[in-house]
Amino acid sequence: MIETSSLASGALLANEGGGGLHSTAASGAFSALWLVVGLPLLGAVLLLVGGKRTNPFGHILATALALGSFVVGVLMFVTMLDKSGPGRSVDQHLWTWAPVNEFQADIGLHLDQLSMVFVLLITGVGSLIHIYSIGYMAHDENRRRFFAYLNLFVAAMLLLVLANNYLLLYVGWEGVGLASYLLIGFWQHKPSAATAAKKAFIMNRVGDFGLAVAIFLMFTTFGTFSFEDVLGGSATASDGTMTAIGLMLLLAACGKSAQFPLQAWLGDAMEGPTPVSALIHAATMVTAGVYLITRSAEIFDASPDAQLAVTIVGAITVLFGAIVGCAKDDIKKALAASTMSQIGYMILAAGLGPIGYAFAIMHLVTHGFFKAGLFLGAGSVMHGMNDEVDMRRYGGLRKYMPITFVTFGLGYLAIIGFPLLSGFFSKDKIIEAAFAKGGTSGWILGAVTLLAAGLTAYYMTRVMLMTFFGKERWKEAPAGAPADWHEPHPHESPVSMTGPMILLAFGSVFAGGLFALNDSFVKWLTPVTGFSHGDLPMSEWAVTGMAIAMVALGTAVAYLQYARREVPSVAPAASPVTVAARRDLYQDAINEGLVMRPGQYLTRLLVWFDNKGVDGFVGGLAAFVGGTSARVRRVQTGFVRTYALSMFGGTLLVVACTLMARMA
Amino acid sequence: MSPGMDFAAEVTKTSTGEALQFWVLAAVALIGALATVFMKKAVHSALALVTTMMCLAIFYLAQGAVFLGIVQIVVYTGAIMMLFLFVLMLVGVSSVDSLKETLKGQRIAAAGLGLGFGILLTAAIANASITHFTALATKSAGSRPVYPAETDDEALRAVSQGNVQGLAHQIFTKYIWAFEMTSALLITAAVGAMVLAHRERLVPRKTQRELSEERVRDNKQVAPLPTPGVYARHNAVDVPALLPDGSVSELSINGTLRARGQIRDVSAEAVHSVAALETAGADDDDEAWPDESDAPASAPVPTARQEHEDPDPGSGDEVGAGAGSKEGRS
Amino acid sequence: MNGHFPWLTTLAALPFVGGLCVAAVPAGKRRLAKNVALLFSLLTLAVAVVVATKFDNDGGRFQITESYSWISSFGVRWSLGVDGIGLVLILLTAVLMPLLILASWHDADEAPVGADGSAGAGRPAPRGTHAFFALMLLVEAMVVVSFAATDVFMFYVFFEAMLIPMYFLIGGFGGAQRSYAAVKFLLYNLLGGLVMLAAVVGLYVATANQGIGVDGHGTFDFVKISQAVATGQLDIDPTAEKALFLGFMFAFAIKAPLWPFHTWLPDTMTEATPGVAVLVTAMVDKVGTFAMLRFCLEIFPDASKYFAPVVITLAVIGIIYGALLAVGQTDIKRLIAYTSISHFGFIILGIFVMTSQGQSGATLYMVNHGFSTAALLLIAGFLISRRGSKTIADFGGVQKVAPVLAGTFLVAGLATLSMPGLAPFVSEFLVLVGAFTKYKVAAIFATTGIVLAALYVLVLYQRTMTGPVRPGNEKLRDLVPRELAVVVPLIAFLLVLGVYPKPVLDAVNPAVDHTLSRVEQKDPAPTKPIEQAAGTEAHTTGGSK
Amino acid sequence: MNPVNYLYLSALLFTIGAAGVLLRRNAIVVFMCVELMLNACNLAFVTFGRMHDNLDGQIIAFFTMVVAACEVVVGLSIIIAIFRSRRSASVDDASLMKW
Repeated sequence: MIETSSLASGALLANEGGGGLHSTAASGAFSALWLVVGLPLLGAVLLLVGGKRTNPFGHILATALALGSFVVGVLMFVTMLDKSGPGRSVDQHLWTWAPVNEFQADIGLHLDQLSMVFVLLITGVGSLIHIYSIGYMAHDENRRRFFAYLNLFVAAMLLLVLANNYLLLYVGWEGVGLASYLLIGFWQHKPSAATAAKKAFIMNRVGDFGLAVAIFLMFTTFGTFSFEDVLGGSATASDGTMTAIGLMLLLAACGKSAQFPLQAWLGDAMEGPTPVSALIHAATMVTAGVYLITRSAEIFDASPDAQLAVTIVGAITVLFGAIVGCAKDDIKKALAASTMSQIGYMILAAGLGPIGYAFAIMHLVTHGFFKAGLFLGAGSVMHGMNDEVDMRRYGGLRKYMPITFVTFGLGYLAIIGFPLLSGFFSKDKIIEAAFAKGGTSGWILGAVTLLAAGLTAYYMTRVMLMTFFGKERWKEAPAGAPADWHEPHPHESPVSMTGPMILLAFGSVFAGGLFALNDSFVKWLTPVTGFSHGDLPMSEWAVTGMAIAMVALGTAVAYLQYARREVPSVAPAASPVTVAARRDLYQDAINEGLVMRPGQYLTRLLVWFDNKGVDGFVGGLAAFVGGTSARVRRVQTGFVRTYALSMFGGTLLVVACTLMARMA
Repeated sequence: MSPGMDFAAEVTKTSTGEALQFWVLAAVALIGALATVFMKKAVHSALALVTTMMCLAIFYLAQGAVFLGIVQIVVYTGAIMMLFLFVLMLVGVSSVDSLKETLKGQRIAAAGLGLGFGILLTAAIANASITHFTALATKSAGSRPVYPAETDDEALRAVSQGNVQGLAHQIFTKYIWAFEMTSALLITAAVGAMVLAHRERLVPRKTQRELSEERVRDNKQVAPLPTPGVYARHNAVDVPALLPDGSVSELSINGTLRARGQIRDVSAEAVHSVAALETAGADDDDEAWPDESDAPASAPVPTARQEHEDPDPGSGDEVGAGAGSKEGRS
Repeated sequence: MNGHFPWLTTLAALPFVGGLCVAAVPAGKRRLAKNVALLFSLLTLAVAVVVATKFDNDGGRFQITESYSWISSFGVRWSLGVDGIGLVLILLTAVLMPLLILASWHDADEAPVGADGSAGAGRPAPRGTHAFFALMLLVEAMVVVSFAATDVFMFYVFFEAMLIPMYFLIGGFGGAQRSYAAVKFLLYNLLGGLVMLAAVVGLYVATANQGIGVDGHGTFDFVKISQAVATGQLDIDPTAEKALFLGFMFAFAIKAPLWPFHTWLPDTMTEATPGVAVLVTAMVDKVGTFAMLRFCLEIFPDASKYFAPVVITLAVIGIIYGALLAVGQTDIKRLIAYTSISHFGFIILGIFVMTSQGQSGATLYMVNHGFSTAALLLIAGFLISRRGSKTIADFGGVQKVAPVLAGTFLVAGLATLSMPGLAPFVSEFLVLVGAFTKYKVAAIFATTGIVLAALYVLVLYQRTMTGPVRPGNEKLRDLVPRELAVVVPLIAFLLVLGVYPKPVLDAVNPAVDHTLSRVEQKDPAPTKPIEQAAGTEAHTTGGSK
Repeated sequence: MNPVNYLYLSALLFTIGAAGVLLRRNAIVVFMCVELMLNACNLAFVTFGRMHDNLDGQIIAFFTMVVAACEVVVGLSIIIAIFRSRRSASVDDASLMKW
């Protein structure tokens, strides 16, 4: 079933150290590459087609297949470590998809260092979350379906990162969107969940529009859309074209990664089950935009304008997410805002070019660990708190759920950039890179990232303090509580849930240090993304110092606000800025005002137009004919003599005409 | 004058007798035609049409179409027009058509169109002005007609034997198919006429017994219908009987006459004449007035009515048959 | 080519004979009638598969040809033959027909509701069932002939004759307003057809004048005409050519339907039974788009090029207009009808951009749209028949009570919104790529259609399937085996053609290339082509770092 | 005298007949006017035949007469049928033949 690609390695020698995707055909251990995607896909198909029959073992099967995919991924990784240089980049051509003359769409996989990182992250974190979900979803009657969707997601995400051309990437891209839709709307009986799912899908589609147009442009420009050819040829094409492609790719990334201005769906997406939020809306899917930009490094390198746009989008989103995160009382929405902000970091880094790509990916991976850990922790808290999400109804939970507290706390320290934890290394590098961009823009971006670091510390400390410290506010009944309200009994979650949290906490603590050690991560990625050291306008230590200072400042302010003072269990009135932040900076109002309402009016107008205008014209024509006939038929009086008269008139006419013709 | 015109003048010449006859009879025919259209009574129209047709028959004869002329008189005037008259009698001889036009603009349009058509036709004939008559010359010279199309001897012989033979030869040779078709047409027409005129009886005819039983059952007109008046001065059957209050009883008149509206109400006339008699009766005993009316001289008229309106129940047998048959008709 | 077994005539005759047999079944034996109909549709499918195996992708243009004299005085011949495009569409027809019969199993059991909504339900129609299935088979026969006809006049005859059984199918079975819909359908299509008739006659005269036919007669032979056009032997005056093109195009645009000639479709699809509605959109309308591709382009290449921008504009308007109107509908079937208008916009766009991707994509789209719209409409029909209402607002929470129905509906919906992995994606992408290489603005506008598609499908799904169970829906049954037997093959086709459309494309590509060569159009070359050196090494440059 | 005068007479008769058809309401009179028109035609035929020295004109006139006879028979029976059911011979009364 697998044809090996004939993409030969002849040219590889010429490319050592260079970017681009010059790869050998998959052989040996690599020939099992398709299994990475195939195993979870098989799981999804089996569970969906099998139906109720698979209920008893569905979750086990799905988890096993996800783990199997992880194992294959690790096998690939080990094999890849064995190889060196170009040998680490392999292609596997599966089958020809849709060939029409020049348009040669293939189903083919491509594995290199960049995708390897993603494969391990997706299958690793994905497997952990599968395990976690066994416990979390234990009592849901539709657990099988949930696991089917999870498997579908993993498969689609792996396809996204393993595709060897943009069209197949698009398939994965929409596939993860579909899985995300299904999982956000998993509890379909809740109208809010169904609406959130739809919203997410449609906003993603706006992004997909960008990706589609980007692919059209690639095809028109290069006559192909494989990574190899497009990226290889990107230096030769005109700036305008490259900028257009870059901006379209950015639009796609904005949709998938919830970047400004397509960020509005992420908060609502928290309607899905928490493992979903952890896997899809924190660790993996939302980072697809970063992958796309990093993967298309050559395109952005060829277009400084597009790069600038990327950094601007990233910078806006960093602050946007951070500000929103400061005001949210819903623990998951606060984390979602944080995710948005952190991805903003990555996008910003990716926009910096070769000085930032590797750090973007590094932050992506560390973020994958700690944010997944944080979400799982939040899920664990909700699990013990009757699915309460309002942090103002938490407090003092550290005694009741110690493992959750510790793992959540480690994730917290990692995300704020506590020295020597994962986030410290990755975020600090991004701040450095921002300054290293140079020029005014470098200073502005550096300042933004520093400010955001402080805000991150602030809002994450706030989450931590409101949840695990302070008074146990959940003991008193909320105002307007239903009659059957009963006090929650916080408890620690089962092993299947705490286990993954512990593992992710390890990742949160050590991954960054491991990656930073000897710049191993950067070196690993350099063959794909390229790397260059920027010139810092100051010493590295100064940047690190400033970052730590900002973090300390943010933490201190939060401490003063939420530890030294009583946290009210109902959100108090606040300044307009806070209100705005609570309402997501009016993103929904703006979307509704600018897009939805005019759209609704337009639709209504068109429905009217179709009925009265287009159909009305046709109907009017018919009515006109009918009316005319009704009038003309009155000529038919029924009196024979009238008919005779008209016949006689006709005869007269005919005779006259004949005569006239004869005389003429 | 060109020789052509000379020739035309020559060949279009006909005998003076024929010309005289034409001018006289054409006038008659035209008058007849106009009378057909404008006479109020249909019978008059029919008679006027007969006149016109007779004139045309004479024209045929004059133009050598002997057979057609006779046929025109025998078949057309004799048979077809008689048929018309029969139908007219069936429908009502004396009914007068109202010539008042009911369709708006019909009369003006008809007149206009007719005038236009007449002018057009006349102009056409005048314009086509027959400059090349081929046959009149030979005909006026007395020789037999020449038939360029038919040169075989038999045809010539037939024609030379006379008009009827010529026609017969043509009809039974050249036009045999058309002739056969006319036979089919005639048969179809005859059958069609029978079908149309025939009334299908949907229910069995009721016997007299059934009818009288029905009358009794419905309690409607149990007694015989009143008989019409019997004043000898009038057509008797069209004079209605009078009801006790002096109004006429239309029931006493035959249905057909009723439908035509041919009811002659003479009640007032009778009163009038009785009154006249009374004034004159004193000095003129010869005036025929029934003797019995003399007896109650005080109220002669009512008595007369009384007698008339109140038929003696015992005399029902006499009039019963008449009433019954009347009812059967209506 | 005669002398071989007349496969195509057999293929067309089978459903026709089947229809007669169904009609001949005694009145009481309704079940037998249905079984006979199903049997004949399956036989037709079998023959269609045989025809497909006999077709050689690398063979000549028209294959499996046959030709017999029909009306010799006008040179009309009974000529059949298929190219790749006709073949895949015939296969679509043959595959869909048994499914439609199965899906309509009970649709014609009872007399339909009267126009006042009163009479009907429950009252058996003595021969209604027989008539329904006989007419369905009759339509299939005519559609097959239309796809296989290589004689313009013959095509016209069947293109028009299709209206007769369709009229009775729409007007005899379906909703309360069905006779209105049927008359509208008939009048619209008849109008188009009559205009086309004039153009057909005009074409005949043109061929006669230029001596294409035999002995000074004209000809209707498509192959001959097409060749004559290509060689310049038939050189119609440009003005006349444009007029003739418009005559043909008008009929096809109504049939397809192209905006703004579309208003008959929503009424028809809303009122007809689901099976008949699928018959209309999936088969009968495809004859219109198919004919644009075959007749308009090849017989009138210059006029086609002249009018291409206009048609493309209308198509793009149709895409967006149909999608927006779909969003605004309150009736499920009407909504689906408007999605079809949007999709026909894509098909026509693909045909008239005159690139190989566009046209291959459009042909593939015809097939895929057949499957996707059939799945969506039939499942919606199953849902409607359970609830007895077409109004979206009456549904809600169906997912909870009938998960399989909801799940399959979602798959069908996803196919409609061109989810990658399902068949319509490939075709839609091909059309858009093909359009983009030549008409960038049009393609970008058309691409917004994918966003709107997501909107209308998901809004429909959300309102009907998700949320709390709305009163009146608690007792909805899930799909029964008969319905599953309809839905599963459709979804299987959607999946298979989504990941492996190559067999279809392989059959279609040569025909499309041929058409394009007749129109003298080439795909625009990439502006910066990547050198495809032998051995595929080539790709050297390595980014800028 | 020019025999064309016969034709003039024929034209006049025909016109009078046509006008009569249009003007009169009594079906029988209308019928008579139709007969008048037919007769006018016959006259023209006979005259034409004479002008061309040809019997065909007479033969056509003969056939016209036959057809006219048929027509009269059928027409009159229709009139009678109508009269029987409607008690009227006016053509205006039989105006059911409208929309």
